[in-house]
Amino acid sequence: MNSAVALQTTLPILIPLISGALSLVLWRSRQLQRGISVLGTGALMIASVWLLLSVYADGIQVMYAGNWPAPFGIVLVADLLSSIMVMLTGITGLATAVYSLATISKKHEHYGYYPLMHLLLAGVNGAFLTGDIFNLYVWFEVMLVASFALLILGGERAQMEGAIKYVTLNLVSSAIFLSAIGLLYGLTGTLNMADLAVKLADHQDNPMVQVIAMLFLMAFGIKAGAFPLFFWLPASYHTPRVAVSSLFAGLLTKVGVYALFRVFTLIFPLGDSLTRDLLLGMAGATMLVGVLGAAAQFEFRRILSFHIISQIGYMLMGLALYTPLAIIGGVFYIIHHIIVKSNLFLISGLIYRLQGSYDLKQLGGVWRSHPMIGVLFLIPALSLAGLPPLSGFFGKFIVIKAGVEAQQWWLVGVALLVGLLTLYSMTKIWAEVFWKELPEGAAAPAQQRGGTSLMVITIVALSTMTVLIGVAAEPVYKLAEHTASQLLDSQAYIQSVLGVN
Amino acid sequence: MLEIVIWLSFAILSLSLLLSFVRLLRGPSLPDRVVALELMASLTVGFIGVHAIASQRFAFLDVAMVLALTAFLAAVGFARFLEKRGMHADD
Amino acid sequence: MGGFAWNILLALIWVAVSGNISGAGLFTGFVLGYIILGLTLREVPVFSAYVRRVPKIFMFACYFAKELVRSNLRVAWDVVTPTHYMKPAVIAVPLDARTEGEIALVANLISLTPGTLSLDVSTDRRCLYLHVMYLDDLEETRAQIKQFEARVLELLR
Amino acid sequence: MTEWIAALLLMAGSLLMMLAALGAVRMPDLLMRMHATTKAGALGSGLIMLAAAVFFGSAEVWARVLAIIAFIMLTAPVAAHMIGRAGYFVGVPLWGRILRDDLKGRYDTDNHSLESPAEFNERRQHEDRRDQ
Amino acid sequence: MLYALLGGFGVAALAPWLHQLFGRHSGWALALWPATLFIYFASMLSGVNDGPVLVSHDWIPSLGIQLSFMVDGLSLLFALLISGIGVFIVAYAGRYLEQHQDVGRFYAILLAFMASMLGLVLSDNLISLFVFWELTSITSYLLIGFNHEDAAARRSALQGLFVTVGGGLALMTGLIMLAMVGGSYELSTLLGQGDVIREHAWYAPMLALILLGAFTKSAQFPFHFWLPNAMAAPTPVSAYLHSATMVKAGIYLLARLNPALGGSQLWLTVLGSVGAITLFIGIWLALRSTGIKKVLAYSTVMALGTLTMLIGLGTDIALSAAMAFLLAHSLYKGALFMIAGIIDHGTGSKDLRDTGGLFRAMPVTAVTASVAALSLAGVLPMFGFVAKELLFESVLSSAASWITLLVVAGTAMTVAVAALIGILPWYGKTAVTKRTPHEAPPALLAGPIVLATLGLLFGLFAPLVDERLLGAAVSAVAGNSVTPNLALWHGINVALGLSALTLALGLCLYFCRDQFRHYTRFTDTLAKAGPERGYDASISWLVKISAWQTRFFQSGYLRYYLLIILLTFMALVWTVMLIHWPALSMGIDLRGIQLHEYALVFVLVAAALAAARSESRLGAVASLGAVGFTVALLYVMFSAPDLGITQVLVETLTVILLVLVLFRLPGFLRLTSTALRLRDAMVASAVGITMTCLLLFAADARLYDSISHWHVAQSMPGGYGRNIVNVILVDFRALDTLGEIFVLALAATGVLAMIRLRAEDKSK
Amino acid sequence: MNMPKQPDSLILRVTGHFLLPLLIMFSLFLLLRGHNEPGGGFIGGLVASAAIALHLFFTDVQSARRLIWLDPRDLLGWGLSIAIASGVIAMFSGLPFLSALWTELTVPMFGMLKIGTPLMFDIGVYLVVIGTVLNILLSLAEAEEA
Amino acid sequence: MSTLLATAVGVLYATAIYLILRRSIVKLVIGLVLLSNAANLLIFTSSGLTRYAPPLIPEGSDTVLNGIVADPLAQALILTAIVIGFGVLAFAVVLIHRAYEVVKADDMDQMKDTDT
Ligand code: NA
Ligand code: NA
Repeated sequence: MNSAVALQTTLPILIPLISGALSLVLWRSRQLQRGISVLGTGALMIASVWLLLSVYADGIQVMYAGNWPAPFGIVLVADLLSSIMVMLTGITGLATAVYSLATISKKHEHYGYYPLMHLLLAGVNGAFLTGDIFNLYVWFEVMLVASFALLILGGERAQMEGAIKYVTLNLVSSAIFLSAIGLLYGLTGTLNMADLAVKLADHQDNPMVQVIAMLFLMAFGIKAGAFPLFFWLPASYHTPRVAVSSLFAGLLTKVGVYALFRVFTLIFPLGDSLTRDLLLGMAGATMLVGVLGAAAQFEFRRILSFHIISQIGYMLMGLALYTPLAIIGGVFYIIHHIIVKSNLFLISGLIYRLQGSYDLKQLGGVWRSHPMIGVLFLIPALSLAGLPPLSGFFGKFIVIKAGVEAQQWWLVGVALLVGLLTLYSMTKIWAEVFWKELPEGAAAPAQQRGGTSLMVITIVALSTMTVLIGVAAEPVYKLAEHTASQLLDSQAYIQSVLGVN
Repeated sequence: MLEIVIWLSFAILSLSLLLSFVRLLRGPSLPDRVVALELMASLTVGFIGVHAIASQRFAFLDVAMVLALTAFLAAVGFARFLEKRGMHADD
Repeated sequence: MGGFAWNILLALIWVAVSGNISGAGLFTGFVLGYIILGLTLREVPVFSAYVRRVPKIFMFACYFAKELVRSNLRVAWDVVTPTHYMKPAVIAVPLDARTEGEIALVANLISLTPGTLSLDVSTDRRCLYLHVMYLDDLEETRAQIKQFEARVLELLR
Repeated sequence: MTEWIAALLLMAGSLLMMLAALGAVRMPDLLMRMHATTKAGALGSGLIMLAAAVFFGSAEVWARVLAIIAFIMLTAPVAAHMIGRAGYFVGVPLWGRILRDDLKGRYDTDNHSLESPAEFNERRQHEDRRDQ
Repeated sequence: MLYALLGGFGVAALAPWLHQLFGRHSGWALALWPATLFIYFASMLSGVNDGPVLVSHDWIPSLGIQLSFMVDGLSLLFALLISGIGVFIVAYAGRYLEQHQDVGRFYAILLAFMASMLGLVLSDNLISLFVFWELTSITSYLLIGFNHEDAAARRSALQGLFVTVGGGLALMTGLIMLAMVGGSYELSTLLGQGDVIREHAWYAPMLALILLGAFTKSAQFPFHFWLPNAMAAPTPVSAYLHSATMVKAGIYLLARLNPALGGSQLWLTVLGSVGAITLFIGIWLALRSTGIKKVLAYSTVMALGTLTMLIGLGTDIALSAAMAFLLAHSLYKGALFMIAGIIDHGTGSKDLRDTGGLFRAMPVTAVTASVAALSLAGVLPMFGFVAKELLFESVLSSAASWITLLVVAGTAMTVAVAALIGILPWYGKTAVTKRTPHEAPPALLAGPIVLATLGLLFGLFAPLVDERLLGAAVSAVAGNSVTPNLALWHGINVALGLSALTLALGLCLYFCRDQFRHYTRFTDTLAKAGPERGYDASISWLVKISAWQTRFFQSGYLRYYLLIILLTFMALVWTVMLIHWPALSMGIDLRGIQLHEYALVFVLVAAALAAARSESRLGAVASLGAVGFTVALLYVMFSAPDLGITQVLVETLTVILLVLVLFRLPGFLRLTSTALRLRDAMVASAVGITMTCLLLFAADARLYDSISHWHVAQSMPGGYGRNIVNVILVDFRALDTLGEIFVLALAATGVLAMIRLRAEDKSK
Repeated sequence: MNMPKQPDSLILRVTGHFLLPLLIMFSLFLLLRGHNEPGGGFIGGLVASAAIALHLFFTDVQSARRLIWLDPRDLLGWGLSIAIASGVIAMFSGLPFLSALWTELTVPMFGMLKIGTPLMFDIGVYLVVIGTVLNILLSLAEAEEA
Repeated sequence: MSTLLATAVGVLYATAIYLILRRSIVKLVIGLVLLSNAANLLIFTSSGLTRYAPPLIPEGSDTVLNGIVADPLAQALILTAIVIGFGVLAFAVVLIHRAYEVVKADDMDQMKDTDT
């Protein structure tokens, strides 16, 4: 095995692990931890770009942990989907790290904010890169426990209440996942995903195989926040520090989505199965219920949280339609969504800093006082609603085009309606926060702290990406296209992992 | 002959396990349940011993070793906090 | 404990010399070391005390085992038969043991003998509170316990 | 021969465990249940371990078994003491036919100190004098 | 071409700075940009009859999305209108909004809007057309809501956005379908595929979707309600949106796609009837209104209806009429809106009833208004007359008689409306106004004067306009070469007669306007119950439904979440299992089970049940301990010593942990009713049974042996260890273990944060 | 400080003092032999944690903290670092992450020993487990005492 | 035997689910412990049960094990799962402890204000 390949596939996990471990070692020094947080996430981003570039150039990269052959040891597999997700993690991680410098309080820094953040990233990247189903469970848990801890950092009542639901429902999901792994292992005697794909290729009709597919659908559906399994998300996402919300919003549900994409292209390819029909229904319902949930809200982050759900629906739609174009759309949508959603949360934090509230009724007048923030909000907000020429438009366009091609009319209708309703929510925020005058007796902003410019820089960077993904959609599309063809051709994946035999 | 004895031992230990479980269920006080739990730990040591003989693999004795050394901690913990906090209405 | 440490050292040297790194090797080394200590260093007080104590410990173990069996049988009888013959009581027994180690050892060994259970030691460490199952006669029970304590202390001093 | 000894030890140990369990069920109060479980339980499991040692016969197993027995002998009385004491002090009801209770009233729950009989009597006298 | 468009966005972005640079002259300075564009487009006029000019740039070639542009008669007509009127609007805005604090921002949005509009009409690619289409919606949203402290302005802006974007989404789908059917996203290609497209099975749905987009944008009935509400915008915006741009986008699209989609009976019926109804309703409502801008806005609705109807009729003459009417309308409507702004600016009045006799104070404005109104009324020799003649001719020749009737009635009412605007404020008794009326400055007057004058000149030189501009446009709409033959005088014919008739009727109506208003009051109630009510109702229903569904799904009760998840779980699993029921068999095997194994399992089960049923917290913990020990024993019994040890240790520590924590918590209370407990018990049992069934089925369905034989074989030679489990943990699958210790460290960090932060808070 | 301290138990304290080193030694024993017999980093770490839990029961948090002269948080950090380092070492020789490197060591008295990075890894695991349990137990107990 | 264990696993799942459906957060946590045990036993059962053959190579026989051996891979997985479960549980226990301190009630119904 080429050691450069091994290195670049390992780094996206290793860097945050090392950063996390070092931050724990240096827990006494806040300053060093801050330094590590930016350096570590910066290095992570560079490493992830390196990985993506080489996967794009040289195809699927495989790292055999411990130098043990597949399927006996654990492999890390970087195909395009994985490396795209890893790169998005790098971007979100760096953005969050920079933003955190300005927003995270000293006591939270003292009690492990940075190690938690790094290890969340490690868990997320581990989940994206691993080629082993049980190892996926392990990374899921790393990510989950990190998110548990980040969620309660602050100790407020709402955080506790949210965290209990979040923890319980996610543990139920983990239990289902673990049970599914147990049954699958009993059935096939292997854990390596490529090996599973090979062994199950001729057994897709086996009822137990299909039942296990359902278990995976459940487990990942919960993590992804799909209907009717999403309850943990709106219960908790608006409660933590905003940098944390942003990180969660960008990455956590996407790990579930990623897992669905991976499992249902590689191990249980969808085809014309019952699973596919279910997933189609799930996608539509997820979009609709999420967006309607948002319409009822009057709190900045709650609106955004419900929109995560509805947007997950589009990604699921991409997977469920299961045509090359649809998968392209799903991948494109994921890329777009991670950046946009993180950014919107960051903006909510910026406005919180200015006006001291997340409640739309307590906010107002930002368009007059800070027009640039208005522009910075409009970009991701309109992108989220799928308006051109921003990134979200193309995501939606591709998915809907795929829907039209597949003649899934009702799903296309739902997707369109959901776009409109998303716009409704975004304009609600716009009208209330930016246009409306600041109401009498609104909440006072907290004591001014430095670093607002860091927050703005982060937001500008992410907004620029949103614009760029829209304006220069061709390379992103090409990337998504390659990704989709890789996903639909599991032979290449299997070949890369298991070798010629 | 040994096989029969092993079988008998298992049977007796099983019965003992059931009995101690009855105490665990019936309580009535928390210390009673803790005593029952302690006994179950002892019984587990016994089970492991018999199993080691039955399987002719003494590696299982290691489980008993750890159990013998640490199982009492649970009881001590219970006792410690009972003393500190007193009994609750529902214990 | 100097004697015991020497004995262990001898055992280790035996293991090293013999090249037999195993439980059996160590055991052999230990026994050999003990005999050598007993033969060669009789005159040194530390070692002679150690050498003399080992048989005592053995004797005590036998005594203890006998007690264990005897009183277990009594409890067994009570448990198995339908009638309860117990005469339980919580009694205080004055302690001769002085150091904490002595007290703890006495108390634990008492607990291990059926029919008696050490509940607690008074804060001034002069008295041990026991739960006894068969208080036939208070003074006799106390005497038995004092005798037991004396045997334990004999080992330690 | 070893098999016989092992069988014998096994039976004895098992029966003792049975005794402990029966005691746990049948004895009328917490402290008396503990008499059964602690002693019979420790001895029973110890005997079963000895059976194993005899059965395997190797020094390795003997070392393990002796360690296990030592551990049991070390820990069982401590646990018994802790539970018994806690049970007593939190007021687990004792069997109605208890003959005497020297501990009664000698435990100060505020600073967790336990008087010896001598101290107790001294305090009693002191209080009596004060009352007069 | 691309630079002309992107430059617009660039200038828009720079506008706030340019505004600061030029101060109060920024209006004229920024007007230079549309002026430049106008000249640029005008220079293309000469070549317009030589066929379309195509320019293409790659955008997303893989998706067929290009930044490609087509300049033909139609797009050039629109481009000229947009840039030409834009010049005056920008200049006008500079003066009109002089005092406004956000005027820099206003320029930015206005110029961005202009650029989007130009992009829309010049795009050759359906998707880039759609992109610009949506951009006009967004920018007009910002323009309509420009006075955003006003709740009504916010509401109107949202309404406009919601209706147009909603339609836009339908349009997108329609365009996707169109491209799929026609095999290209390029209009230049698609326009030649009319036959293929009209024959396709998707024609009707595709048409419906595209029309939905066009109708919403162009305020056709029943979507006409948003347009008058959009008057909340500052007057320059209204002038621009209503004269040349936004609302004409839908018309542009219909005209543009006519060669591809038009000509069918469906097209004729839908466009004809919707257009005619819109025409009539628009002018009816205009006549019923008294607000100056409102009157103008409803008359715009009428114009849009007319245009739609004409495109629907689709004959050469109808298309000629459409283009002529479009041009005429742009000129007079732009002028009149700006004049409305001047009245507002000069007098503070927004209502016709508050005005009168303004001629004395502002004679230039008055004359300009009258000239523009003449064109609106379609009086000889205005260009409006030319257009009206063509309108009558086309209706007479090809439309159903009820449409003709509506058109005649509508035209008559238009005359009355023109009189309302052109006569009422200026002549007669002088009304008392809020401000002392004064003549408007040149920046405000320039636009109206030029546009009104053009209305006159184009009428006088109609053939020239025909030859230079409209001919090419009509040909583009028709898809083949058409000579509209525009002329001021067509001789005495039915159309002229109708013209005279409507003029007379209209003047009567004007003079009897109070009676008319009085007798037609009843329609107000109808209007109130109209589509705007529908819009409001659907928004409030949306809020209600979403509140209800959120309460239903996101109830806050963890156990309902769990119940839903568990029921879903069982539904999924059992669906699959029942479908395959015959193929499933349970691997039940009770042979060889030893007595003590039964006992262990029994105790395990009983202890679990006891933990669930326990009335005491620590009793439950003790039962948990019993579960732990039995599980550990089972691990030992089935050859897993490491698991046994770990289980024992973890169990002990768990119990210690629980004890440590639980002593702080209160005792169990019976919180739920027996019925609920029963329900939960049933669900729980069902899940348990499901899992058991899964295990039993799986036991019988084993497909392959485990790969673990490799680990067994490699443990010594590869991992140098005799404890295979440990070798797996620290070597073969060390990555798992690595992740797992991080889980532990994370849990510890989280716990520490929870406890210490609390402690710090307490100490404060 | 007016809160009652936990009741002292001489029996528990003395026996505990005796058991403590025994448990620690036993945990090391389990750690080191884990590669060949039941045991390993986890099991060893859990036993060591149990030892300190025992210490907690017969003394107080302060002295339990003193017992492990490092802050438990350091144990976490160092344990993780050691585990990672054991995997990274191989990468310097161009081998993939977590590849085992073994060396044969001749120690007087013990003869030939095979020492490898997996053992180092297991030591990391051991430390993390101790760090975790201690962090949780001690801070909970602290909250209890506060 | 796997049939018997499958039944036990079912009961464990059932009791775990029943407990986490309660309003009491304490019961919730106890349910989570049972759930983790249930999943572990499920893997254990599913991967096949073997008596008397631990995956330990006896000292001296430095070669491959002969005959049937219990599946070491499944055991390693379960061990990992047990430890992860322990970590998560420790967190959950402290979480309910804190939640109780903040909310002052052992009742999930008092913790539903964050959602809507
Ligand atoms: Na390795
Ligand atoms: Na592990």
